[in-house]
Amino acid sequence: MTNDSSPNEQQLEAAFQARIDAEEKIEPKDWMPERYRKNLIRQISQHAHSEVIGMQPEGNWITRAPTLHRKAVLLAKVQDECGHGLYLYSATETLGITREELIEALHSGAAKYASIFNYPSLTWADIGAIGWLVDGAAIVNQVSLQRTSYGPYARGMVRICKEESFHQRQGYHIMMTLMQGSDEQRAMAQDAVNRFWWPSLMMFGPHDAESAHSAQSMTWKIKRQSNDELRQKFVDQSVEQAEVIGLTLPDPDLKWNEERGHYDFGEIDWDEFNRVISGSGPCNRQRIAHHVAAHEDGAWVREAIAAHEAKKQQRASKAA
Amino acid sequence: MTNDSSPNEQQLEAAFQARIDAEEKIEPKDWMPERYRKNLIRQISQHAHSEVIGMQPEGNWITRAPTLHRKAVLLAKVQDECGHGLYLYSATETLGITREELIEALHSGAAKYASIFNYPSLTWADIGAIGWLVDGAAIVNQVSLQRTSYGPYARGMVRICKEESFHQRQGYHIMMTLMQGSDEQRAMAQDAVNRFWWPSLMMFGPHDAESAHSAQSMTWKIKRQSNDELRQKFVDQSVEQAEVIGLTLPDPDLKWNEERGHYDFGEIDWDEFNRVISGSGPCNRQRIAHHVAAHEDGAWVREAIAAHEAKKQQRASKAA
Amino acid sequence: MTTDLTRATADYAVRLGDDALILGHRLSEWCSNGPFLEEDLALTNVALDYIGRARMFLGYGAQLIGGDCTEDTLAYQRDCREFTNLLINELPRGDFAFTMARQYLLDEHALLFLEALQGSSDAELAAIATKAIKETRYHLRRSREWMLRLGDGTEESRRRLQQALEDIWGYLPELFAMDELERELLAAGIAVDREALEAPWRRAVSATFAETDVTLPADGWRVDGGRTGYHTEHLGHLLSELQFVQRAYPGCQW
Amino acid sequence: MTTDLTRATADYAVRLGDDALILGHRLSEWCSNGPFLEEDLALTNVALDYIGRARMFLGYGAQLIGGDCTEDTLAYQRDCREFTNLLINELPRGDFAFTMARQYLLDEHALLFLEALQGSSDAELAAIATKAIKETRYHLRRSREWMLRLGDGTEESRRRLQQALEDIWGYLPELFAMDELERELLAAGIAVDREALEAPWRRAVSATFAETDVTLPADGWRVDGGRTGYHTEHLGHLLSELQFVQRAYPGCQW
Repeated sequence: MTNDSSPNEQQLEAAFQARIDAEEKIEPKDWMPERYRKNLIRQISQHAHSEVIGMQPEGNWITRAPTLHRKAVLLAKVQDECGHGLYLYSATETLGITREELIEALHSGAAKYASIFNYPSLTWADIGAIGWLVDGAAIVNQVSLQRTSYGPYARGMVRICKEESFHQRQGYHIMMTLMQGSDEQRAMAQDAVNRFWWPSLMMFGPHDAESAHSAQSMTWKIKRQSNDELRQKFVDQSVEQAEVIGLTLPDPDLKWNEERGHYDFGEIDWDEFNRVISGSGPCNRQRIAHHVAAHEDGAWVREAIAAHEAKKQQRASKAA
Repeated sequence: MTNDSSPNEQQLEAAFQARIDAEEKIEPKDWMPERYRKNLIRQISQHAHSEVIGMQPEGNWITRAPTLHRKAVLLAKVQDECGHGLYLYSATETLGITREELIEALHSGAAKYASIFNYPSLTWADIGAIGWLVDGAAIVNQVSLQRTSYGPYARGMVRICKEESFHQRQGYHIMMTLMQGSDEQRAMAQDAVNRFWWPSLMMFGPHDAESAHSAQSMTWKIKRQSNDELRQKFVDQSVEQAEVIGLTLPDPDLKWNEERGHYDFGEIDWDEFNRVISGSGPCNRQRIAHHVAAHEDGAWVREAIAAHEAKKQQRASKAA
Repeated sequence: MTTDLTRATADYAVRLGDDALILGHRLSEWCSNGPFLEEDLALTNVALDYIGRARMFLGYGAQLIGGDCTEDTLAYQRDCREFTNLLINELPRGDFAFTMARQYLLDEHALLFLEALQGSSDAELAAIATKAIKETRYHLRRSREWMLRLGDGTEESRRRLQQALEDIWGYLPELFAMDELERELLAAGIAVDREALEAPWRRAVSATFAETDVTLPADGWRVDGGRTGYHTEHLGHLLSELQFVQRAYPGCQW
Repeated sequence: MTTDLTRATADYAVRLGDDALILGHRLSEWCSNGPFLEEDLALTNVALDYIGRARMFLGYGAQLIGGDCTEDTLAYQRDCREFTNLLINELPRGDFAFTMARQYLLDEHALLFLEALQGSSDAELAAIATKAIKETRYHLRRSREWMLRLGDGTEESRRRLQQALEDIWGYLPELFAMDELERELLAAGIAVDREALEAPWRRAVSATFAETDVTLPADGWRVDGGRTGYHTEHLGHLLSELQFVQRAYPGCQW
């Protein structure tokens, strides 16, 4: 892969890898291989876009949250996600790309976001399931990324993890309350788990053997644990959480494997995974169309700010 | 008033008045005084605009009608009103004015519509009250106008009256059903009557003595009965209808006057009447803004039709 | 009929009722919002026809279900996950091009579907089809004319119509999909074979758009789920509106 | 407090709670719809603050009303005619200029109102005011800055802001109107004298817009009714959304 690099570049890359191996953090001004930079932009911006697009299925229930307390908690949660999005866009921008370019890539489909957000939030229980399972899966991944090699990203993850674990507890609490409620509420909770369980497992990506970016990312310590390792961790913790409140995870193959010290679980429907990734998820088009529409509706506002700032500077320089 | 008319015009006007006095109908191609024409345009277009703007408060409940039967009936009713609007615009156009000019006058405020539609429809009972009282008042007026001197208008009224009396019965039936229902439903019905009673009385316009257009309109038989006569007729019929289903009309002065053979009733709040007419009704701005927005949103559709028609003609003439 | 077949027929009638109710609702949202008054009248008329169909289908479903089930308990007391309309019917009304493009594509389908349903061995379903088909022919004439107008009109109308088709396309396969319930009812001579409608539908639609400057989208993305209650996020909002009065004042007559 | 005064104070707290709840709802509709992400964050933050205020005021009102009344029964189980928020709060969010213009005009009012409410002889209301005022200062700094940005920005932003002011203007007098309830509570040292807020409010608002190219509308049309439950047609639709879950599944814990 480095055949076409100059000798100098080869030395730089060796030194770079040595720093990585020594668990040093790479900072924005440090030299880095172009592919490391590209890979990071892809990964961090995908993470940022996921926070932003994730506001849609959750925002869908803000106006219908069933109590004022739940409404406030959900608003605060979405606000946090908004903040994570900003934080991660900033981290991406340290790699030499602008917000506008990132948004263009989202709109054109060049950049991805977590495919889980292509599923609709159909009932209030979905807000519980998203908090419990989707944030739960995200945290497993993010905890691992707190030790990622790129400094701004690693520091972002530390901050984000704190808030996400709070969100996960809130989601779990919604599910618990529903499971203690009426028959209809319990059915609603179970239905949400039935719909969100498998897509949550898909959040960790393809099996290690099929993962396109994994090997290099592991070497560069952009990723610290493999997809399958992280997925297993998530399954193990979720099974116990589900049992406590009486939810059944929709997988007949799920059972404790004494030997492995982990839960075995069924095979993921990779056809569905690929179908959703490639645009036939229930909400793919809706999510992007919504973001595009809001962005276009806001164009005049952004122009107004720019014009105002320019006028202010002009006035200031005149006065000076 | 005819001082500045030429002798010829004076003769024409005398002949015209003679025809009116003989109960002949004036038709579009007949000679008519300019002020008769203007007056008719004002009155018929106001009537047309009222049908159209009246779609808004009723349309506001189509998506929320409490049963499928009621929804269908309400849809059919609004459809009728739409039809009346079309019919009346056509009648107005026979007087030499275009639909586009009529709509412009509505948007600019030069043309009026029935002020009752500046009140909001806040509950389902309002749909009952509008049908019973507002359509009820409209019919009293329209029955009288079946004998108006302008042919197209008179014929329009005959047709419209049939449908309106159907609407009034439907509205009354909604109120009756509510009054036979729960305490909350009865309170909802009474509340609607409390809000719509006085504005319904205002629909007949100022007292005869204060009515700007009345005297000339009576002579020309554009109007056939005075505002106060029609209002009295409406009060008399409504009192009895209210009693049957147990509704209280919100007027402490309402009582049978043996001598007059009519119900006495309290004084209308003409301040409110004038306030609403002059733009401070609860919904004036909303109604016009809604109509303007729909009209502007539809501009590209109207342009598409025009372009398609032009292309079709072009193709036809090429082929010929 | 066996109990199972009765229950399946009831579910089938409810599906068709849900389709009509939800589309009728979307059409009714145009009231006072049309591009000109004639079109307000026409759209209200189509909405009314669909609400009428909903009443016939849901009423029949309720009758088969029995107990205290009525057209109104079906319409007003089920939540999103229990509604079984096809997704295309619940999509927001969009602009006029979107509404008319959806209507045209559905009208072509409805004509074929109702023609077939007239041959149902279930006399009630056949009778409803016969009542509905006349109006559908009228709707189709109108919506087809709009495809020609918009597809041939201005650059803007063409662009909007093209965009509408792109946005709708992936929701169409659901119109032609059979599931276990409908296959069972088809075998019993009750249900329509949706798969058989696709070829004639494509021919009709292609013929119409061939008269315009609009290009039919290629098949690609597709979304379904309506029949299993797996809806878009739009339906919940629609129902909160549709059901408000009944939900806020339960147990009343209206 | 006498029973009458307690009930009046409860009504007053509910009014203020309704104001906050309905405005918070409108603001929350911006979630994922802002012109850029920072603004999504900011608007969500303001929405959250208003929902927080709603909980404090409605919670206090519920406590005074007693029985099984809670902040949630007040928010979720009253229909349109029982809500007592001022009309300005329920107007649809409109474009960004409308939302920010309303917010600025309300922020200036809220600052004055809460400063006065801090002096209420009702300790609970005074305490809520103290909690809310800090956030209001922050909101005001932000919304005022937006008036300068939009009013000085582009021709389009100026036009939109001007239009927003025209559309809002007639709903403002209600902010300064006292009715019998509030006069009685003012006499008891509990309520704020709204009439006294108008002059300082006008000074502040005039000063802000003097820095822009926007002209304050002349006083003319005016609409009120919120305090007596005489609302715009918009509120009913808002409530059908807000209350759906509680209405559809009554008697549950969430």
